[in-house]
Amino acid sequence: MATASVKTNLLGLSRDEYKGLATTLCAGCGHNSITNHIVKALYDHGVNPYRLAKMSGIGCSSKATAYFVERAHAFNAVHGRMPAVTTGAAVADRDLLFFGISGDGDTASIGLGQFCHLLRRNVDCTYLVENNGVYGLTKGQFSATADLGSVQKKGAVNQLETIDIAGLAVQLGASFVARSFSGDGAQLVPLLRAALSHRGTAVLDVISPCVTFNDHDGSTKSYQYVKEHELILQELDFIPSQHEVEVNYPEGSATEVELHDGSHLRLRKLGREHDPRDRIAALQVIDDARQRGEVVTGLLYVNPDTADLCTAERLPQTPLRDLDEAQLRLSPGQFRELLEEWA
Amino acid sequence: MATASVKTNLLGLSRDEYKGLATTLCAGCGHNSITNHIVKALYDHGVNPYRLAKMSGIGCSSKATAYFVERAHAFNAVHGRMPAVTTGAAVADRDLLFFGISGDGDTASIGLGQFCHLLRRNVDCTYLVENNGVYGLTKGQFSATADLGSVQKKGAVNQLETIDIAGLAVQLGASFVARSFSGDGAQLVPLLRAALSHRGTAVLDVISPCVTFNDHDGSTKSYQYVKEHELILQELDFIPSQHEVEVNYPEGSATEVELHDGSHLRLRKLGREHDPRDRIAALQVIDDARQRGEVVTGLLYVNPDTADLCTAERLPQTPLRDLDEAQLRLSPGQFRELLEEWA
Amino acid sequence: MAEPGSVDLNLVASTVNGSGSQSANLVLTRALFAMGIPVSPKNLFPSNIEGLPTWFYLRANSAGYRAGRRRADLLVALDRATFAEDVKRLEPGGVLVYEEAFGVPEPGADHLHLYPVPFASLAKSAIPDPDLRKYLTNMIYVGVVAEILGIPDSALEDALLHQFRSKPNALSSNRQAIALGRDYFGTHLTKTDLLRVEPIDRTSGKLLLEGNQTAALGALMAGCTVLAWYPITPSSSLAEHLIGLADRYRVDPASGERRIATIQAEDELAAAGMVLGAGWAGARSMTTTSGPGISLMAEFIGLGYYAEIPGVFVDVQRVGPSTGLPTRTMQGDVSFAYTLSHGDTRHPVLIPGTVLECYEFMQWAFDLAEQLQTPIFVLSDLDLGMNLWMTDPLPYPTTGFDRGKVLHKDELDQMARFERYRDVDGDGVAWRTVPGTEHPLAAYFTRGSGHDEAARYTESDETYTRVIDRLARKLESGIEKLPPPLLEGGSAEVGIIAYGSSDPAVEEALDVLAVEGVAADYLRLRALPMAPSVADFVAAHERVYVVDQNRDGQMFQILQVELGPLLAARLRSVRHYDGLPLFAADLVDAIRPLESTRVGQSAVPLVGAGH
Amino acid sequence: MAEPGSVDLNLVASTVNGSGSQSANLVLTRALFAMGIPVSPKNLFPSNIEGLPTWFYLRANSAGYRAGRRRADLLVALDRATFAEDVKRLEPGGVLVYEEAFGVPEPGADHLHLYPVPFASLAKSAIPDPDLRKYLTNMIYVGVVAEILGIPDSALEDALLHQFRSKPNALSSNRQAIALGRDYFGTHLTKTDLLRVEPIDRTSGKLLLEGNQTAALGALMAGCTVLAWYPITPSSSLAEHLIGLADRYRVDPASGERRIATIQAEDELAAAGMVLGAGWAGARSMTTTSGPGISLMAEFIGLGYYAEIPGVFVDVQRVGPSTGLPTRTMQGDVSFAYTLSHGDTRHPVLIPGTVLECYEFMQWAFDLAEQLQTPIFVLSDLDLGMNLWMTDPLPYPTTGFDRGKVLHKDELDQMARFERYRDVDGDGVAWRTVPGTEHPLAAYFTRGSGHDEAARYTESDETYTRVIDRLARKLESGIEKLPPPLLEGGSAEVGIIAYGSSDPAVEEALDVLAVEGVAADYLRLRALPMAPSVADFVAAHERVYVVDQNRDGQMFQILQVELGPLLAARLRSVRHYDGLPLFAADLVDAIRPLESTRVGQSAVPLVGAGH
Ligand SMILES: Cc1ncc(C[n+]2csc(CCOP(=O)(O)OP(=O)(O)O)c2C)c(N)n1
Ligand SMILES: Cc1ncc(C[n+]2csc(CCOP(=O)(O)OP(=O)(O)O)c2C)c(N)n1
Ligand code: SF4
Ligand code: SF4
Ligand SMILES: [Mg+2]
Ligand SMILES: [Mg+2]
Repeated sequence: MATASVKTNLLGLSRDEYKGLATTLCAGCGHNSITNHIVKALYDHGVNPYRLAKMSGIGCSSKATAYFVERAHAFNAVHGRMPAVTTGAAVADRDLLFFGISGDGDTASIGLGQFCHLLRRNVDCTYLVENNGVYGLTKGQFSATADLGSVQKKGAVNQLETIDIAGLAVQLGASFVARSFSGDGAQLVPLLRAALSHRGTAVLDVISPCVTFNDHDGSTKSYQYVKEHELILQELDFIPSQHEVEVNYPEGSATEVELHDGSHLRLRKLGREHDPRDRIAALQVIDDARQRGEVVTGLLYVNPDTADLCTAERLPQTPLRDLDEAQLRLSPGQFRELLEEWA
Repeated sequence: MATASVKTNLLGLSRDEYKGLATTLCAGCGHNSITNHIVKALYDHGVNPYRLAKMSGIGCSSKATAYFVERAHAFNAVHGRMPAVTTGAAVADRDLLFFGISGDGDTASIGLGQFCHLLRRNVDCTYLVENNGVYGLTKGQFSATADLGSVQKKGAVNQLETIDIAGLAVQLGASFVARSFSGDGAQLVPLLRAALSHRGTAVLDVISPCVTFNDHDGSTKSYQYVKEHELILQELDFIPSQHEVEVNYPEGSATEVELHDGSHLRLRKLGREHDPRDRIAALQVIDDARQRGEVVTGLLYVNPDTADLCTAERLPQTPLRDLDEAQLRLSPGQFRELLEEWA
Repeated sequence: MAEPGSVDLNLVASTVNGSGSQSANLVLTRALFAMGIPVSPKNLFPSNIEGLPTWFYLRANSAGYRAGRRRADLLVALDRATFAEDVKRLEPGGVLVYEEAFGVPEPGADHLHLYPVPFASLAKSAIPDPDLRKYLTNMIYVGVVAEILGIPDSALEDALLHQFRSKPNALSSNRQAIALGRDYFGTHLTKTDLLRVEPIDRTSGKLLLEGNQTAALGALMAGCTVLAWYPITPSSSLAEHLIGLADRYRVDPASGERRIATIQAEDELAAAGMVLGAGWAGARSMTTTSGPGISLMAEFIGLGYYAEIPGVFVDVQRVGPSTGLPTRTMQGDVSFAYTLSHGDTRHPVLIPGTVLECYEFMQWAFDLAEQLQTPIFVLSDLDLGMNLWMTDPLPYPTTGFDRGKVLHKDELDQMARFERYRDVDGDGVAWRTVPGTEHPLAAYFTRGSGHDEAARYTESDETYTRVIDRLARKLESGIEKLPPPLLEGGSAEVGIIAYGSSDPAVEEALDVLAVEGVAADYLRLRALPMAPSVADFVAAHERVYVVDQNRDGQMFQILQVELGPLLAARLRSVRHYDGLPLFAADLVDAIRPLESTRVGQSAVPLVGAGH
Repeated sequence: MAEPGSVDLNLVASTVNGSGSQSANLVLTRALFAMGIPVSPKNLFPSNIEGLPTWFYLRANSAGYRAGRRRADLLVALDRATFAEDVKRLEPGGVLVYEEAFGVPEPGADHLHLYPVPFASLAKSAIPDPDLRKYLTNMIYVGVVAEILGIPDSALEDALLHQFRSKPNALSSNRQAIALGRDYFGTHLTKTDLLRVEPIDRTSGKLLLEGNQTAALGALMAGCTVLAWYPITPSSSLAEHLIGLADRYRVDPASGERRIATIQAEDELAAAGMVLGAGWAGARSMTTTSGPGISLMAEFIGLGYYAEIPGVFVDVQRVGPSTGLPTRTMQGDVSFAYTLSHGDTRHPVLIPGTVLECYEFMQWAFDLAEQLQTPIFVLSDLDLGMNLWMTDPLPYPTTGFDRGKVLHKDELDQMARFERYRDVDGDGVAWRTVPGTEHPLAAYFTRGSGHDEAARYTESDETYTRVIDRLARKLESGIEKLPPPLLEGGSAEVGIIAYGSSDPAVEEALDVLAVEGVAADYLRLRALPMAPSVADFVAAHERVYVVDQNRDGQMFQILQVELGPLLAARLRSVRHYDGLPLFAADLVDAIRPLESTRVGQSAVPLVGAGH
């Protein structure tokens, strides 16, 4: 049969089963490319659609959760408040795999406070920012990640310092911080899989050009600009531990990070050495690139050994919603005892 | 006459005229010591009480604006929202000298987003955080600056990473970031005067023990702890440019920063070299100290050459409120012209 | 159609958003306008940037009715996705212009006048560049419609010149596209319908303007010097219009100094705080937002109320709750805004009903904010704010700013003492100073916690009560300063109370009902709290229909409380809440049955979409 | 005092906060309680940590009246700052115990029984350690009062044992301090007053509990597994009680696992989001806050309403607007919470009136949230939540949790299709699934924007209206599930409607009015929207007084709207809003004149502090 020939992943699911509704975003929007990379990463990683929870805020970017894994629950929160909703859901059911998508306005403007506190709590989720430096859905105003001096389609010039989401995340002690570019699947897919394997908040700051309002000279988030200035910091070779894969990469110059699920992430240094376990080095490399007007991409920082919120709160493995009266109420004896104490 | 003998500053005002209402804070509260240092700094600096605007949020710390310069206007905003109110007031009248006092809960918990955006806009004000790691006014719950592992009076242990206000400010590109300790007037007063002279947002993260809820072992904000672990990074010698003062400090090992008002700030290095114009170095020194469980104090970073919000917005020197119909309305001619265009 | 030149045409063009159909729609609008025919265009657009269905409604009515109509006399169908549904929107015997490639519409369309046009292939052959082609295809429909309705080239030329005045080199290509459509119809199709427009003279001296545009000019003329805002549909364009005007009229050519601060805040909560900070410092400050922003401003509005800080808060309403339908219209925030924030609060609310009032009420609002020292709401909506409306020219202000009770150094010199919250004049409004006032008496402490007349902190029960009672008195005494209700007619048995963008539909409905024998008077509310004359109006009518564009009859409820039980008994609620602008027929259909069979229940939910 | 043992004593102790007077006050309270005398203590404390005036009100009433009284029979004055003012709070002929060093009180006090006591010097001589001394000085007053009232040592001993059960080594020093006071009075003063208490048996089996404490236990017994909160007076202690209980009863001794997540959020806005996230994921989640927090939650509550997400939102009300008086009580958030958020919204509101109901209603609320799939408000207040109240023991729950309409894998196996927002049962409540449900039909998309029955995004006018109408129906059909109003009496001409912490004052006022010849029936509202029986009650009474602890008569207004004009005409508004708890006299003084001279205006603002 035809179906017999359909390729499937280790869960026996075809790649199509990781697709979602047709996109309603602009043709050529960077967000659409990211969606495709997400589909591939989730498929390759063999994520169970039923355990996936797709979280987002409000914006063109936040619509993207509708465009992959239609069979997963999704929560489109209010603008900038996805972190709080995700935190609540994450403690309610630590079994779920939370995949959050936000925009730069959603994260760095209205949502900045919640974003910082999500990192502080190290909520176990992937937090992907589709970063285009503008408010796409409201037609192109600057966001807080718009670079100083970049020119808006309508002609206005941004007067304010940009907020570097990756740098901020590293400074706040996030346990996984990477940056990539929507057009660079070869880099983004492995980063996504590494994020999926990470326990704690994995921040992916993905430059994602808004072709309608931000893809013009002057914008430092446009295809042109990024392609010209992008600087590949590392390539990633991700080895899932489920099955051994022979890969022939040159030995020696490799830093190997062991993720909590036992899978290994091996980083190949390009051009210069970067140790992704060195916070200050990460800040330095971001800063240096910025000084040169470059965008540094790759895995900037990772600490596989942090406790996520559920661990810190010592929550049971059973989802809290599944606990019953016997597990949640005082026994009649305890109850009587307590009231006597209170008497 | 007796009055003749009263010492006055260059405005001819006595120090008493910089005092406020009697404090209603706990006896021994670090916040009270800070108030005294503020009084001295404003007096020494010769600040005009009528041009001073005292801003704050909500908390024991935020009450402090009532305890100095009674003749200055004050705005006690809602909890965590002093930055927005200050931003609005600052553009309305760039002639005013804004002095903001907040708490760690007010700034790093509920107010974190606004705090970050205040820095991003580089609003011209002094922003002093009276940092005690707890919510004093609501009786001692942990704030976001409570250190990992510190123990609450009620016995709970903080499970979360602390937010380092100074480090965060440096990372976000704040133009003036210093840290001090409420008990260290010798250091704080000069820092305050440097902040008053700085154009742009000057962040002062002042460790200020809460004697009632946080001054016990386990807390890293207590007098004991700080006194034991404090590490003086620099001493400050502040020279107002109004009149030359002979000071005999050893030459050579000094870094001199020129502030926008022409006054000079000379930093004396102690123990190690720190260049307060080097952002990464500032992050490094904060991080190093933290690693050693120490609190680093002093002027961590300063960039005297940034444009504050009013400059970036190219606002006139005249307070906006003083502009009249002639300056604000279209002329009848322009009006007619515009309507014709619209026709 | 009765007398010569009389027109009542409702055209609907169904296209895809982001395809540039906007300019085609505008050219058509302006062409009819140039012929002297009153027009009111409306865009029903999706909350999306490109590729989804969008509808353009164009009402051309020689009697000057400004409301839309639900059903189309002429439908231009260029979006295959909605073709079948759109055809159902046609009046029986209506005219259908459609992309030939869609094929003959479903059975049931045979009673229509069908004009299939091969837009795509026409464009393909004539316009090589694909982007330009996608865009110009819409212009072709303008030509077709012009030919059908008999719109002269002169009118189209006027429209084109206006539309492309800033990019003249786009003129010829658009002109050609229109010609293409005209010629195709002329050569390949024969007119079977009776639709026709003729030049009349009912638009001279009039303008076509958007409420957000006129409100922006109003703010500028009101001397607004601080705008703090956060982008949100449908209010963004108000801020952007104001910024555009400021760039042009508030910048000193010599120094480059800007006599206004326009701050894009990080969110609405911060925007509200900036407005209060600026108002406290004495500047005329405002923000503009929509429903979700109002929710986020709740805490700050309470501070503004209790600490008595001026500020103007514009809410260009859209469909709630929550994110709702961001690109549809509703009057859903009336009761929420009126008593926004926890505790006992109440805020003056101005409700413009025309683009002219959008301009006037912004100026009114800035005066009121400083007169009453409190946050003032201006409640507009998407229909009023984002659509073009025919209007008389905006008048140049005849008076200066009223800055309210502010004490300066020289006045303080004359005073023994100053107390910020002392009601010295008996109108509930105390005098204030601004920071920076060089006088020992000037300073006071502003706070949202308990305070006495001298602005000192207090928890005293007596003082708290005294202050909060004064705030209630202040608002009472302020009512006479608010825009009074407008009254039409006077002797009928039936009354209609409406507000805001319901006005056009009510005006038209009054005529229809009159023809049907139901005479009704009309009171248009323009502010809350309510003026005494509202009670008089209700007292003078047996049955009063209160028109709300929301589900819960919010104004109906407010009236019930403020009028008291006796008069409340005369009120009937008419509700429209499907996100579409209010149509006259919706009102007529709701009121007719109740008036024919004099059975007045107290609520008539009106599912607009239902018919 | 009539029959033997009958007591009606109102004691006021005026001290400085942070001085440890709390435990002295509690020992006195418990001692009277141990004598079998019903007590209701109230703290009037400042929004400050140390050094400001604080008052302790203790009503001891053998008839069981729980409301406070404004004036004191016995005043203990230990704060010089407020001495003069405090003396004015004494009933004529009252008893004044005061620090001798303050000197004889102002003229006007001569009609009082004066007992000067040198507290400071007594303490100084007896207690060397200064900190301990400051603290124990308060205990000395307990001894003095015990001697005056004739409280036996046995009762004091019971109280001491209860108070210091966790720190027994503090017992003796406190015991000595009390003895010190007793002895001083015995040896240096002679009793001239007639105040006296005798043991009766009216407290056996009763408990003294705070509303926040019983609400916390209610939440625990309701199976709350997620608490997200932000500290704010007067709601913090509810969260802290719950955390304390959880530490004790939700931790697995073996694994150390905690069967509840208690997250201190960064603010209330985030707390609300966490509650919705957890509710969406199927957990029983709650937050607790006060006015300012409610304002910050406005946007999320609208999302919860429109996306239909369960969650319990407790508002322990304090005095607004804005920061207001954080440590004073009010019912100021009723109308704001009821329709919180922009657009058309309406939320079930539970209003407990006793500490027992605080316990019960929390359990009720968690069931309702999941039954109706919407945010549920529980409106308590500072008076109810932070003061001790005498109550019957709390009953152990007799039923299990009602988790509402949730579909699991096995049920989905039986179904052809699942649509999240389809009203299959006709009660307006649709079925939901939770994320993690292993079934191809389970997933759906949750959003605050327009959606159809299948949870698909839509901007359709018809669909929008259908969904929003169902939400209104859902709430209607939910009314029968809410706590019904409680009715007392039934045949009188006059009715009183009150809610929440007004109950004790109303109960007492009813008796007083009855004695004065004004018979009145009493309906206590316990939830919104209102049950049909409220209309019946109003219909059955000529005049109905609606008691609000807020300035604007918020419940009075809601009743006007929900009852309709005919019944609304019978309503009169009685308002108390000075931040003090409601006293019976305030009601009697407000209603008496209206009933004697049958002139019923429709609003009787009642400046509590005024008399
Ligand atoms: C409270 C609130 N304020 C404003 C808006 C309007 N709004 C919708 S999306 C958006 C910004 C989106 O920008 P971003 O997050 O960068 O996403 P993008 O569209 O660029 O992908 C705004 C301001 C809203 N929905 N809610
Ligand atoms: C919106 C809001 N939430 C909560 C509170 C209650 N509250 C008052 S002060 C405070 C925290 C104060 O902590 P911090 O800022 O560190 O000041 P400190 O008292 O420690 O000096 C809180 C939570 C409030 N006033 N407003
Ligand atoms: S507007 Fe920009 S961000 Fe939004 S869909 Fe289009 S291209 Fe993407
Ligand atoms: S509680 Fe702590 S922070 Fe507040 S006044 Fe007392 S010592 Fe200071
Ligand atoms: Mg963006
Ligand atoms: Mg603090």
